[in-house]
Amino acid sequence: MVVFQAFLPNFSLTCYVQSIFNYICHINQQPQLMKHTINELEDIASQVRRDIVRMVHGCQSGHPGGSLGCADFMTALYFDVMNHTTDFKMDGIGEDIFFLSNGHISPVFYSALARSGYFEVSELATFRKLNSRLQGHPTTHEHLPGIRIASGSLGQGMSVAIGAAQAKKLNKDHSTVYVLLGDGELQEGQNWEAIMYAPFNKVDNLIATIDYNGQQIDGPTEKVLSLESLQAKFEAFGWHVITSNGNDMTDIVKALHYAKSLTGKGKPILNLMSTIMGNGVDFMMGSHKWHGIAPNDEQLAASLAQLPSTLKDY
Amino acid sequence: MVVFQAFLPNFSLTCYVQSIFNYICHINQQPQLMKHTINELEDIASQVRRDIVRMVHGCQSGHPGGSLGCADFMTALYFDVMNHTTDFKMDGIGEDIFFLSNGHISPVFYSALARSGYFEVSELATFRKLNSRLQGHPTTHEHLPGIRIASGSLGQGMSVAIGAAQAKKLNKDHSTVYVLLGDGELQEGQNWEAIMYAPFNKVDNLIATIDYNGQQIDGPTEKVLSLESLQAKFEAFGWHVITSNGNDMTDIVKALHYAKSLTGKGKPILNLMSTIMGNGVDFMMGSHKWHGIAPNDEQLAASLAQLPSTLKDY
Amino acid sequence: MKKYTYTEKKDTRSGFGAGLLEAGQKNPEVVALCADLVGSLKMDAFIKEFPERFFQIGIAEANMIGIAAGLTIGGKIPFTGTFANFSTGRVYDQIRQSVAYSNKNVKICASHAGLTLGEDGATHQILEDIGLMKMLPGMTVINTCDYNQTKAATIAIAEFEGPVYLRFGRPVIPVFTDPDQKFEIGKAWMVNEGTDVTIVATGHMVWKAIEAGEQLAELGIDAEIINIHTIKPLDEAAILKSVKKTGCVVTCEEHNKFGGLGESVARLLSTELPSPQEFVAVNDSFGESGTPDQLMTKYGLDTINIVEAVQKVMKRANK
Amino acid sequence: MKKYTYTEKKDTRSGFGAGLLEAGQKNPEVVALCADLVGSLKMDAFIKEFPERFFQIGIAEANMIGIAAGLTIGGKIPFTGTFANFSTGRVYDQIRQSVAYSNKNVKICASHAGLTLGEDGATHQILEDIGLMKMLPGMTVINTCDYNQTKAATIAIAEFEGPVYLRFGRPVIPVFTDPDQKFEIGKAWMVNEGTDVTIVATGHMVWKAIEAGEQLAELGIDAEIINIHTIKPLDEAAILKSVKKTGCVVTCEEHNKFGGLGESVARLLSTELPSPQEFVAVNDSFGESGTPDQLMTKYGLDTINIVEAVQKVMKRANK
Ligand SMILES: Cc1ncc(C[n+]2csc(CCOP(=O)(O)OP(=O)(O)O)c2C)c(N)n1
Ligand SMILES: Cc1ncc(C[n+]2csc(CCOP(=O)(O)OP(=O)(O)O)c2C)c(N)n1
Ligand SMILES: [Mg+2]
Ligand SMILES: [Mg+2]
Repeated sequence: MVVFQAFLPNFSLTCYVQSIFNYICHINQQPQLMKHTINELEDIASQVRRDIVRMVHGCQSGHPGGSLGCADFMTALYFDVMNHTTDFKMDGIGEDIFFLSNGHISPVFYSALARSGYFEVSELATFRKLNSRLQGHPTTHEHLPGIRIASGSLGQGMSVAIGAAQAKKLNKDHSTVYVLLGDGELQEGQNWEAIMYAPFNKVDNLIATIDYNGQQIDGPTEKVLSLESLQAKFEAFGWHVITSNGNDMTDIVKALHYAKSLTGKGKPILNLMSTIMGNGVDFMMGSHKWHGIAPNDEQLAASLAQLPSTLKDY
Repeated sequence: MVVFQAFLPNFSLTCYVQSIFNYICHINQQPQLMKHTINELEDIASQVRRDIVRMVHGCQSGHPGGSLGCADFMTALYFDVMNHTTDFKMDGIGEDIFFLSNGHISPVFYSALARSGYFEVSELATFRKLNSRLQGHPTTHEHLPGIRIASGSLGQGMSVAIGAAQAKKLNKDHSTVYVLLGDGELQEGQNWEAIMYAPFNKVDNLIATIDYNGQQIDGPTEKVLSLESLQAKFEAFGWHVITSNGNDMTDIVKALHYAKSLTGKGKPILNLMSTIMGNGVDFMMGSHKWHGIAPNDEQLAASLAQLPSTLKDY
Repeated sequence: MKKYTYTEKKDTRSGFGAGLLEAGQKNPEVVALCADLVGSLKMDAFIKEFPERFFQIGIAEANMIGIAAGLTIGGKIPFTGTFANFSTGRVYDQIRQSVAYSNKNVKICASHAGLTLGEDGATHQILEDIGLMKMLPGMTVINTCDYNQTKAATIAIAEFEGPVYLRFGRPVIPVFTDPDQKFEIGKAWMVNEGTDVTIVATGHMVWKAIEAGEQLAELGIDAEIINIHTIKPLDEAAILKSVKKTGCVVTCEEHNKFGGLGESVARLLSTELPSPQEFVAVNDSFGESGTPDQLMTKYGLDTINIVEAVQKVMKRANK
Repeated sequence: MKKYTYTEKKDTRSGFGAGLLEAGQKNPEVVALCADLVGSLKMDAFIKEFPERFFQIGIAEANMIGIAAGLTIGGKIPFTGTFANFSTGRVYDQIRQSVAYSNKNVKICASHAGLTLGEDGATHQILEDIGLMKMLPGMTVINTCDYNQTKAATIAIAEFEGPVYLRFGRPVIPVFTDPDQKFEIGKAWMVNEGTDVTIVATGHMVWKAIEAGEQLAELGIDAEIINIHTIKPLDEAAILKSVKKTGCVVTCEEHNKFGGLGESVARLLSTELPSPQEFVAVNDSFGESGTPDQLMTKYGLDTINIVEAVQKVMKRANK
């Protein structure tokens, strides 16, 4: 059992003190008290990226683009920001919990879970293979530790996260619920039902992050169906919006701590996180083309050459 | 066959001239060239209201509240604003067409259609009765002239109207598509898919009106799930928003002509129309209680006493 | 024919409302959600007693299913309430992924199912919901037959772990089952033992099957009547045992004949005991506006239709 | 056993793409819509030739169905394209009200149906779509068996007036039907005449049924193989005629055994000609990640499963 706690145990008073402290950290631009330095987190993220390309290569299917773009965020979340235990319990009572709504970027989720101790990293090799717990899209059906809901059909995770957050309130559990969504995913109407519901119902223990990479399957989001100003939209719906650079570890760590400091203030928090699809592998970067195809052997080698191995490959 | 044309035949050049003219009318605050005076339209609306309460009373079911609130709007649309013919053709090519998304207010739709000549007013007596073409919610299934889509399950009409508007564009048909939605209905996510799609795709031959009565079944919208500033939301999604008082005939006629003058300018138009649920019948006014119940005999008499008969009851 | 009587008529949805309140009193983890139809779903008593355990979602059924799934994660037992159409077809993919595939302990409770919704007409009268829900692996599908059974079922599903679809209706109908019954999920209820024909009925059709049984008795036909309140998992043993004895079956449901209980029975028999079967069900059409009784007559779901189906199926079985 | 051969393997979705292009060339009213899956649906050629007749909807399937319904009003013939799950369960109520009940001329075209979608896993592998669509009054439901048949069907449904669900798949499979065929909606295709057993197959299972027929022939069993490409309206006459001759039937579909083609056949036979039937179908479970072939084997949808089902059903029929 591995226990991660970003700061102190999360009780309400300490929590409050800590929030203020976080906020000060944020404005000082120097997140403190982390178990890992920024450099260490960057190293972990590099390993996560290696895992992603190797997993996708191993089964010749899956979604490297969005996964790579979110590697820094997932590393920050699982290795620094969330108060969580890898002794997995479905109810997650007393800990921060995370939902992946854009389930197609499962490789980054699986790597973050394995690397932070939820299950053996060797199991990453089974990704998308018959009888694996690491299904193409995350599922509870195969009882993989760390997964609390199935996703893959887009647009459902925000609602689930709200429900989990409201359960925490009923349980007087002051920990936080995180959810990650794709930007293209926001075209699904169910999100807007949830986006309308959360502020009105003061779901302020929820931090939603948008993987704002400007890409979806058929092309750049602004060509397929532009989201225009997401900030304006979320604000018009009553959210507290912060922005961040999801591929700058310092910034994303800072933003997530700041977001946490905003919980409990009556509003849900939206972290509009700019990322680059395929980040970390030069020839995959910035294009929707690598949304959902696997590298061949050569491309794998070229990818790995750009990504230092830090925690040993599985 | 009855032909209504608000102004001139709707060809592009005249249309353009007319738009400017409309706009001038609007800023002069004096809508001109109407076939009916405001007084005449108000009289028709009174008859429409009589029809509504009589229909709902006749079958002891249905939705008087929203219907009464939209009586002025539907009268303005069918007797003044729309260029349409009652010689019903499903494709509506060359004419303005209307969709009712909040299908539960079918009584006001049926009355407006019958009173403007689509079918015999006597048929209003069959509302919600077995084998009637006037189903509880509007349907094409029974081939009632004037109906182009079924509604009743909320949230679908905006998408349908967009499709019809895009078909008009493909057909080089410069007429306008109107759609009416409930305010509570906007809680349905499909609307937001449509609201995101229309501006990006320049569906600027579409005028959507919200029946902004602040009520839904379980109570005032602001208690059930507040919509907060709808204007801010629609604007954040890229619509041209105008506001109107849907229970002031002068204002709603003016607003609709103004809305029409805004078509063809690259943006869909949203008419945020304040109404009072139950408008015209004092004891039904302003409460969600009359969303969906029928008056008894006494209540019917009390209602009719407040509403002058102008075109003869069916 | 065993005698069934009733002293009052009640709507099954009120049985749900009463059961929900009691389930809520028994277990503090029970919570309720509604999509702007509190009165129709008879949730008022629950809301009054447990305001903080009620979630008003507004007109957003997809969000409701997702929130319910999320609530289970924190150990809650959510009961969602809206009309049957908006409980199933409107949110099929949400139920599929976030509830059924994720095996979440959500109770999807659906009122105004079938034709007996009445005047609102076809957009609201879903006749496909049993089929929709029975195709989902892991889903339990229940359609109760009167107030008491609905109340008992509501209490029972709160104690059962796993996703459940509970279907009930709008009109008042005879209350004829035991007020103190214990509801056993998946266990058919033998309404009447008989030898000539098996009548399998669910929901509002059970009382009509009893009426038909009485009329058939007068014609000298001894009908075995089985109430299949749980359509999934289907009590296959009970049906097979009965049809083995009678040799023929009539299925009765307020549903399209495609995809529902009738087809489940046909499948079962085709693989175990091919037998003549007749379907008392809607003949693949939408409903329409009218009173519940008018519609049940027009769409062939009346007592007389059961009687005629029995006569036809027995003839086919050479009886 | 009639000999079927093939020289190439292609995916049925490419047959759709080719058919869509040709339908678009034939009729200027044909338009296409897609929800961010243009490449998967093979719509590129159509879009290239008719950019102004293509509507990119983004990831908003409900809106896509509504827009398609609206487009029909102006006389267009819209073909919507997305994966089978998002074409049906995701938008069931929208199809129900705005398309089926409104009788709009929308062609709902669905790729990646069934287990053969492969590695994406259960959230994407719908096994209930045939059941979903067959329950809608007025809906025509088609599941084609190879590239050529899919192409022909796509062209045929453009000429047919009314809502259609067209189901096809992702993997490459043998192309064995006539490239110049005319597709007749609702008319079963007699793949092989035989006397011992009727095999009714749809979609990807047709080629497997042919393979099974060959293996059965070696065992001395003369199987009649019928391709039911149109599941609704079902060619009841063809099935009844065949089962009257053979006395038993095996249905084969890449679908849950609940609610699909198999149950439609069971219903038909139960009312007309009760006969032993076996189901080659997924046994009420979700799928999972794996290669198409692995999954077809694991979930019992292989040639061998058809052979075994035939042997079982013939034994049950005392043959
Ligand atoms: C309901 C639904 N519709 C369509 C899809 C197919 N799909 C998978 S990923 C994707 C694009 C998602 O875009 P975005 O959320 O921006 O993710 P990114 O491509 O940036 O990783 C689509 C359309 C799906 N999984 N679910
Ligand atoms: C999808 C769907 N969910 C629920 C309903 C039930 N319903 C009918 S009207 C209504 C309230 C609608 O509110 P609003 O749009 O504001 O209309 P108003 O009450 O003002 O007439 C509801 C929830 C429905 N018809 N469709
Ligand atoms: Mg993206
Ligand atoms: Mg309202």
